[in-house]
Amino acid sequence: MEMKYKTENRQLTITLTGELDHHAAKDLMDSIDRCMEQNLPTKTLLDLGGLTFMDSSGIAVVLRAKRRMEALSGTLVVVNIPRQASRVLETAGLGRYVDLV
Amino acid sequence: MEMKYKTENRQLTITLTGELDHHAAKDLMDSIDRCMEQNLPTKTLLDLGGLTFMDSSGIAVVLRAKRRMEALSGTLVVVNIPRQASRVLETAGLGRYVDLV
Amino acid sequence: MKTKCTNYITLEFLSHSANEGFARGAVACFAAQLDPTLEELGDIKTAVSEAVTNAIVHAYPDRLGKIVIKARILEENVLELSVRDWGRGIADVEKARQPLFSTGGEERSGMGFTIMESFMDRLTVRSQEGKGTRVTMRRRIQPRRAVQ
Amino acid sequence: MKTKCTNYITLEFLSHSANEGFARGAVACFAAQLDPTLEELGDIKTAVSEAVTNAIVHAYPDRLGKIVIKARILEENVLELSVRDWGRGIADVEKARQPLFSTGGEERSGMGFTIMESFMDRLTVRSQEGKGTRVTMRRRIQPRRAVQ
Ligand SMILES: Nc1ncnc2c1ncn2[C@@H]1O[C@H](COP(=O)(O)OP(=O)(O)O)[C@@H](O)[C@H]1O
Ligand SMILES: Nc1ncnc2c1ncn2[C@@H]1O[C@H](COP(=O)(O)OP(=O)(O)O)[C@@H](O)[C@H]1O
Repeated sequence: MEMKYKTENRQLTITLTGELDHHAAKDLMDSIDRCMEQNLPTKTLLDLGGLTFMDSSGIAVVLRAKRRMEALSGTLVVVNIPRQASRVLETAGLGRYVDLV
Repeated sequence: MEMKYKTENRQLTITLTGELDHHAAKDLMDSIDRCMEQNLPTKTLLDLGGLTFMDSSGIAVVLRAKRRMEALSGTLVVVNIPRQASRVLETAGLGRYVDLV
Repeated sequence: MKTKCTNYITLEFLSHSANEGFARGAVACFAAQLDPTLEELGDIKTAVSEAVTNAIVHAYPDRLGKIVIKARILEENVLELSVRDWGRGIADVEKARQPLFSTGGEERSGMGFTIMESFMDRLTVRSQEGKGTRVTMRRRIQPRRAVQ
Repeated sequence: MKTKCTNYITLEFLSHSANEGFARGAVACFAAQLDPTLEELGDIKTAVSEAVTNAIVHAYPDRLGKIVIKARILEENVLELSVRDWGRGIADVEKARQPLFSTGGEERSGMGFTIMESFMDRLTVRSQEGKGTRVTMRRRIQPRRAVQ
């Protein structure tokens, strides 16, 4: 699991690569929190294009990122969702709560 | 394990893809035998470029192909050897008996 | 129903979270014998990951414990998986299987069983408080014509 | 020498040749925790494949038998593997370990033990005729700095 980010005009883009499971999720949540606190974005793009695997631990990561952005009065959009991760997010009906592109 | 071949002017090119282990070797040896009998090549190129794994079972496959070509008074050249397969062939000192390119 | 088993494996490991990747990867290596599509393999890995994570997080919340996975290939291209622990157990299995139900913290979504259920053809959960849990899943792999 | 084990797994399976791919794949999924290079991982998969093939071909030449692999992570990034069978056993281990020695047919090269020895740091073979064989191998994975 690797996380990279870039920021431009208070838009934060977070890119994830590797396998997102429970083992990876806790550190990842902390990293995303810190990254948002430092950059205070008004919009965050969470780019899942590099994920080779994601289980329901990813749902918790997305929901937490969404809540953090709401606390900053900003928005979260999840982009480039690979097929396997998208099946997990769809089964959870996450599209009702979060912008999945 | 998948095997493909093409033939041009009695030069036979055999291309292997996948994992070459003991489980795959027996069928593969039979397929190579049949292919040589049908095409009676004077030269065979054994292309290992598509192998994602090979163990010592591959040594037996190469040596057998070499003997079959000798029986046809032809030659065998092994080409496009991936790094892992090449470590196996080198450890066996196969370069002394077979043309490895 | 009696079903003939043509091949099986057993995996045993400790409830280190680092072993989640091992468990789903090892099962995928075994399931490869059934020549699954990438999507079928992804479904199986996801279901294994959910069941193993539950054993790590919920069965053994404050200690390391043993987890055993058995995978069998049954007739008609069916893969059967069981994931077993000797941990805390589940008081009310029916309630635990509801979507969104979770006793975990903010890190859990409560969607584990729901995902296992919808990614596999069949899910059975047997559990006894204080004794442990066994989750059994089946998935039929669509037979494909060999390409060659 | 006592060595602390930080994590372990056990794999049990039948001597179907189709399980060769499972065995090396599963061990590779476990070894991934040590963050090996592709080359180190290739060496480990090759050694496992040789030991497992020997159990399938030589230990149980005319029946299916049980094979058990134990993998442990020891201190200082060392992976220890043991591959065990309850098959025919080896009468003269020293002779069997010589390069090119083989009791197999044209399909075997007699290079199995030589490859295990040169791809791993250490190889031990314990065997008893009629009782079975245990091959134990160690390989230290070069520690790497995390990239991130
Ligand atoms: N192996 C287990 N041992 C003990 N309790 C479990 C086990 N698996 C599941 N549970 C219980 O069932 C609940 C629902 O599980 P699940 O649907 O996977 O969601 P989550 O893991 O996200 O909480 C868990 O919160 C836990 O209380
Ligand atoms: N697990 C085993 N059980 C019984 N005999 C074995 C076992 N492993 C190796 N042997 C014996 O040792 C010989 C040498 O093994 P190896 O170097 O791997 O070469 P190969 O497998 O190609 O014959 C084998 O031919 C066999 O006689």
